[in-house]
Amino acid sequence: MSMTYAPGEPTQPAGAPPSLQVRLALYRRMVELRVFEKRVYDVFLQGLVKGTTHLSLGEEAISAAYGEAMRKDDWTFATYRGHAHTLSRGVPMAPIMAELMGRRGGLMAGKGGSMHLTSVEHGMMGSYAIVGAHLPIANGAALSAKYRKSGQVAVCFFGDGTTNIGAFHEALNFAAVWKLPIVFVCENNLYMEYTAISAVTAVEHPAADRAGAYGLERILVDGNDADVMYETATRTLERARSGEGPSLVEALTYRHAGHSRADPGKYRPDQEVAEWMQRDPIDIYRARLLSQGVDASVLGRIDSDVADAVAVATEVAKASPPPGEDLIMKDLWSDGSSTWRN
Amino acid sequence: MSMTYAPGEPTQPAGAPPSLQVRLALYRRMVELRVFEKRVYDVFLQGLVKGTTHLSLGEEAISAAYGEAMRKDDWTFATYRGHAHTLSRGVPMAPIMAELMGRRGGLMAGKGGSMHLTSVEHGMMGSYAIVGAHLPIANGAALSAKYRKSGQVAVCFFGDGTTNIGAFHEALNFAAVWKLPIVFVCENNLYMEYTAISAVTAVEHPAADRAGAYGLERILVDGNDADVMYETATRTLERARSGEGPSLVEALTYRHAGHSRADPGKYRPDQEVAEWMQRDPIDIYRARLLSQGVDASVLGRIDSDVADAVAVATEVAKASPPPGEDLIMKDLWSDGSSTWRN
Amino acid sequence: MAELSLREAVGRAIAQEMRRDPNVVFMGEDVAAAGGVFKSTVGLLEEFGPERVIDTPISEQAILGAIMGASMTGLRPIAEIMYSDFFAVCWDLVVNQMAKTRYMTNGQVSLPLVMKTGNGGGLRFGAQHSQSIENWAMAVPGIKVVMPSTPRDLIGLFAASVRDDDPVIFLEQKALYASKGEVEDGEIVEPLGKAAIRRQGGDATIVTIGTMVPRALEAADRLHQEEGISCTVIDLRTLIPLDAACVLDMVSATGRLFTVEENPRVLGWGAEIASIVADEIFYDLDGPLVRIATPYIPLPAAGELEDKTIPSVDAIVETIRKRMG
Amino acid sequence: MAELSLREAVGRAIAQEMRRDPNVVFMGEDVAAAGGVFKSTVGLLEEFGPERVIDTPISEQAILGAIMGASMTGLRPIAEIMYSDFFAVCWDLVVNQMAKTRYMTNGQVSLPLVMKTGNGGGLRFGAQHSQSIENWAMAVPGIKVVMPSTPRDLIGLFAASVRDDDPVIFLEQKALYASKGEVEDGEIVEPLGKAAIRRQGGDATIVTIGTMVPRALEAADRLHQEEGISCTVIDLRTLIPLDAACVLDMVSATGRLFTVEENPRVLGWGAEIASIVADEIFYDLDGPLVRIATPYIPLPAAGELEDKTIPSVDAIVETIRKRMG
Ligand SMILES: Cc1ncc(C[n+]2csc(CCOP(=O)(O)OP(=O)(O)O)c2C)c(N)n1
Ligand SMILES: Cc1ncc(C[n+]2csc(CCOP(=O)(O)OP(=O)(O)O)c2C)c(N)n1
Ligand SMILES: [Mg+2]
Ligand SMILES: [Mg+2]
Repeated sequence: MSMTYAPGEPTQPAGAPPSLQVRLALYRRMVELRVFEKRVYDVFLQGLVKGTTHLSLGEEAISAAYGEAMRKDDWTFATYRGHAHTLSRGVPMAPIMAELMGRRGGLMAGKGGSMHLTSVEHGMMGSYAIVGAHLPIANGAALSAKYRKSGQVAVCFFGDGTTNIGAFHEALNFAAVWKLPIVFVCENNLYMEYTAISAVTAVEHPAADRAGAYGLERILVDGNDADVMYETATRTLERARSGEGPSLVEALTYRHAGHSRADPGKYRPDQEVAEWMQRDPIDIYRARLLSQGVDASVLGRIDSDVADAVAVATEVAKASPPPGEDLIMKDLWSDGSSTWRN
Repeated sequence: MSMTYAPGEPTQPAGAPPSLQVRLALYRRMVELRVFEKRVYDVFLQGLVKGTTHLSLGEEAISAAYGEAMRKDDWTFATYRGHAHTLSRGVPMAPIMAELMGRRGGLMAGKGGSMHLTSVEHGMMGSYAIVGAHLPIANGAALSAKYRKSGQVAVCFFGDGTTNIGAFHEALNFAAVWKLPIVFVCENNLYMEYTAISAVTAVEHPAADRAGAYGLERILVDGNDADVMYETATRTLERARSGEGPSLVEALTYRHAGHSRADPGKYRPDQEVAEWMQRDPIDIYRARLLSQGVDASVLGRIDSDVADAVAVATEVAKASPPPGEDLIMKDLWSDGSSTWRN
Repeated sequence: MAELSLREAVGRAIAQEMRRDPNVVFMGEDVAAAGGVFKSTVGLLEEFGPERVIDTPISEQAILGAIMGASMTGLRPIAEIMYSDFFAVCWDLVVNQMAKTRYMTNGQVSLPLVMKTGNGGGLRFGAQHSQSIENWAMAVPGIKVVMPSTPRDLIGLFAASVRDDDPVIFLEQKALYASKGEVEDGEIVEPLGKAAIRRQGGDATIVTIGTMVPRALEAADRLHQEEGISCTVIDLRTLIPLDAACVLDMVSATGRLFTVEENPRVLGWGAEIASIVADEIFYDLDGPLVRIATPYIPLPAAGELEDKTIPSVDAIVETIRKRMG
Repeated sequence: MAELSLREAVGRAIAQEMRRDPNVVFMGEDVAAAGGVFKSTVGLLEEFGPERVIDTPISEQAILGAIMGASMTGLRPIAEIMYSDFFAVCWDLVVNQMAKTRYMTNGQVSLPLVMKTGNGGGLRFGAQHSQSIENWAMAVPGIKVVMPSTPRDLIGLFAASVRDDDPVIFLEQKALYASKGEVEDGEIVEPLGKAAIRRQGGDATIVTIGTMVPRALEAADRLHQEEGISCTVIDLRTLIPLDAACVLDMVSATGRLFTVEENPRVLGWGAEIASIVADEIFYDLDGPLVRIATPYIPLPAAGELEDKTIPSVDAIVETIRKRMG
């Protein structure tokens, strides 16, 4: 495995590969994320998605692996780039698509929008659009799990650019001091929005090279290898659950598309893009499964199932009505109102 | 040299000792800081200082050494605990004392108070009372020096507790990326206000153990040894001035008094206090100078000069009138007014 | 019945709620072992232990994040932000996260949490340790804003804040920590959103809160004795929810409104009150609406200056006398 | 003479000042190589080089600290905070440091700096990327607050902001980036603190700013045509300094005040205006002072909801018609 951005960098070795059942689930989830987000792009081009959207195309292995390895009552905290993380917790596709389209059937009835996907019943505790803010918040969930001895773990996803904001530092120290059951997963896709992380960061690996500042192990893994990611997920979740405290994982990856819907991603060298397209996590995984004896028809069946499901979800979303004015003044407060005076 | 809080921790070795002239200047400055601050405590007990004050008793070697080693046009950025750093830049005693007493003759005419000592003409660019805020600000001065190729260096002092706030992290990364001419000096006195830094920090040495997170050298020195501090100051200032970028220094020290005027400091173990009182930077330095052949009368003369100067400054401050209401609405804006509407 | 200082009331209020509900935890800088820099939380660590009473690093974002995440997942946490000025370093957690999350998620997330803090001037602490941030908080939809003026109110409003399912900023006026008041034994709970009419009078209505309440009352007494001007004094107690009905009733009755505000004048809460009154009961008014507030400057440190900056009894009397004349 | 969009005006404004003064530097996230996320700073890196046009990490505190320290020591820096909502993560630098340092140091320190930012809603970006923070800024003594509504004003007010020796928050309304206007060639400088009377009428005065200016003008036209109600429309252009004299003159003349505000109602700037008017020209008023503002909620994301939340032309017409009736 060669990664031009970090020649010779060791990545964490994967242990024994996961079971076939898990591997097929990982494959299915990655395909689901891929096909879903491609469809999001299509409906955006059709003018059905306003505002902004941030795709995880190319980064699917990370959220898929954690989603598969987490316990049902564990918690996910994600960013504005959160479709993948939401789907990975088993949230159905239709309400996500409807949310992006600003419909009443949306996950938050259109009130939150693409950057704030949340489904508490699935442990998807929110997508946060201020860089860094959710790291301290995820700590709070972990603190509550620890206090209540519930065995739950919080998993908090963020990008490379997020490692340079103050909240990152405060959250990592806080989690380490109290040995909180939390896993911080840095999806290092080499770019903030349009600026290379290397241009604005004092160390090469913005998360891994800073783990020591919080007394944590340096964990740098190949984020495009679903088996490596699953092993990493299992190990870090286990560590958190057993009371040994937080982990900070840096997973190397790349986004196939621009930062957000408005961005063609032209600031990236062609050569770099081409190399990373070769390292597509789904292509790699499909090839591996086939080479290890999984029948092509099994994968083909998954592919077509997912395609159907995405098509259905899209139609359901499209059929959902606009949210309706009655929602505007609702649910600021826990009594359902937004009354601030009598 | 033994330090119970960190058994066996190596500190940076001192190079050749500074010249006798420098050493006498260091001695004089440390005595000045000591006697001045003891007098501040006296006048506080007399009810002449309202609000709060934060003494550096026991921590004098650090600011004295940097003050001595800095160029006249270098800049100091300090905290609410800034009397020592202000005096170390050659700011006269009387206006500082008058500021603490809230008098018109105060360094800021009583408008700032003890936590905001500033004397731009002496390169004392401010004392900041929000933990961490001045680290990014000091970067800005360094950026300006670099842009104007002026050769100036910014020196930014702060405490151990400050290493856990977000601004610390952002400032260190920013300085390192642009190789700014700045020295960050962490005065590790083992406590925030009343809480031991070890109780709330994921690493043993809150600054030194994090230098690597910004690609910087680990520098841990004995902050109670004026020669070590002077050598550290010279070396880090030189590095900054020659374009090699920032340094992060952790100087181990201890405050003899409480955090602020209201605090008797009872949360610290008696044994720890006693050990550190044995390591008084001024006692150590006096003994060293005497043992190396400096005549006792030379030091005695300095002691009595300083005592006289502090006494005079105190009387000058006491004789200064209250600030006068005419100042209240002045100098919010650069036109001297505070007019926000017509 | 006991006479308590506002400082003592803080400790009693927290203990009352922690005894009642094991899901209440409390964290902040120096709040546990040292009992707080204002010595208002002494004894809590001893009673409730280090899992419920937590000393934190100087990491205000981490603190507010921790209580937010904890409140989303079953706890009812309380955090202390030592001085209210420090909210500036963690304001994102308040205004972008806590205030908006319930609304954005279409009601999926509840955030039963309290942020207590030492607020206001008068102690010669200078511009960065003396601010009145009630106006910052009030301007952000989604945060309740509470500011008691008596020890009894402090306990009752604190209890209501802890039991409330929404995020609350609870402002303890530093200048009142030493002030005393009678407090009955037993549990005390006071509803949020109900102003207290501290004094009745027919000529003008003074609307105020916090540290300015005792000053307004003293000013009202003097105006009565010295000038024969008789004022109603309303202690708002909470800014969000705002007891606008009480204000509108009293101003309708008296025809005149004066607000007495510690916060700097520009966009102080009095502006909102004035704009409500000027819209809704315009035709009941007998004269100008007048705001008495700290001027548009940071607070100076020296006592002589600070005392001329925050509204004093003299300044209140003087302004009302002149404007009623 | 050229027709420019507000977005294009931003680039021209920065270039005008950078050409004039070598001490002007500019930094922010993605502003240099990429030309800004709003594509408003394209070409600046090429013209002025990487020492003057700087891409920063996602470290808003470091960015504002850098411009503050640089401005204390001889530069006149400009920073971009991408979306105004992000001020919440670096608010300390604004409110506790920049706003107070000159005053606290008895005038020793000057801070000639500009913080430019994309402000306001209308783009379906949801609650954390759509806020109107002019009210946050206005409430803090020591920060000038500028919000142009036309491309020409943007250039002129930006130049004045850069040349001003005090810290300025410069609010670019995202919803207006695509709007166009005529701009003459050559240097443009417009003073801070002077409102523009965009339309004259005798029945009521509408006071507004930013994105609401074109809406208020359209509403005024419709009110005139449809109802025969003739309105003066004031574009404040800057909130600090505030051209209160212009407001007082016009409201005195018309007897009625309506404010049209994008910020959420509670403690929006309109409250301050109303409180000034209700105090200083009470006896010139013919009826209630009315504020038209976004309600007390975070902004919802869906277009249908957002459009019913921020004051629309319809809502302005409707409210004024009803309240003048
Ligand atoms: C505090 C803050 N600053 C800036 C932004 C604008 N912004 C949104 S995403 C982004 C880049 C984040 O990069 P990274 O953390 O690497 O995540 P990625 O988008 O690559 O997944 C920026 C600068 C923001 N949302 N919040
Ligand atoms: C943001 C912020 N949080 C909290 C405080 C209150 N406070 C003032 S000094 C201090 C302790 C600082 O400790 P350290 O950095 O070690 O400096 P020392 O006082 O020991 O010199 C604290 C918590 C503050 N001023 N600012
Ligand atoms: Mg990234
Ligand atoms: Mg310390």
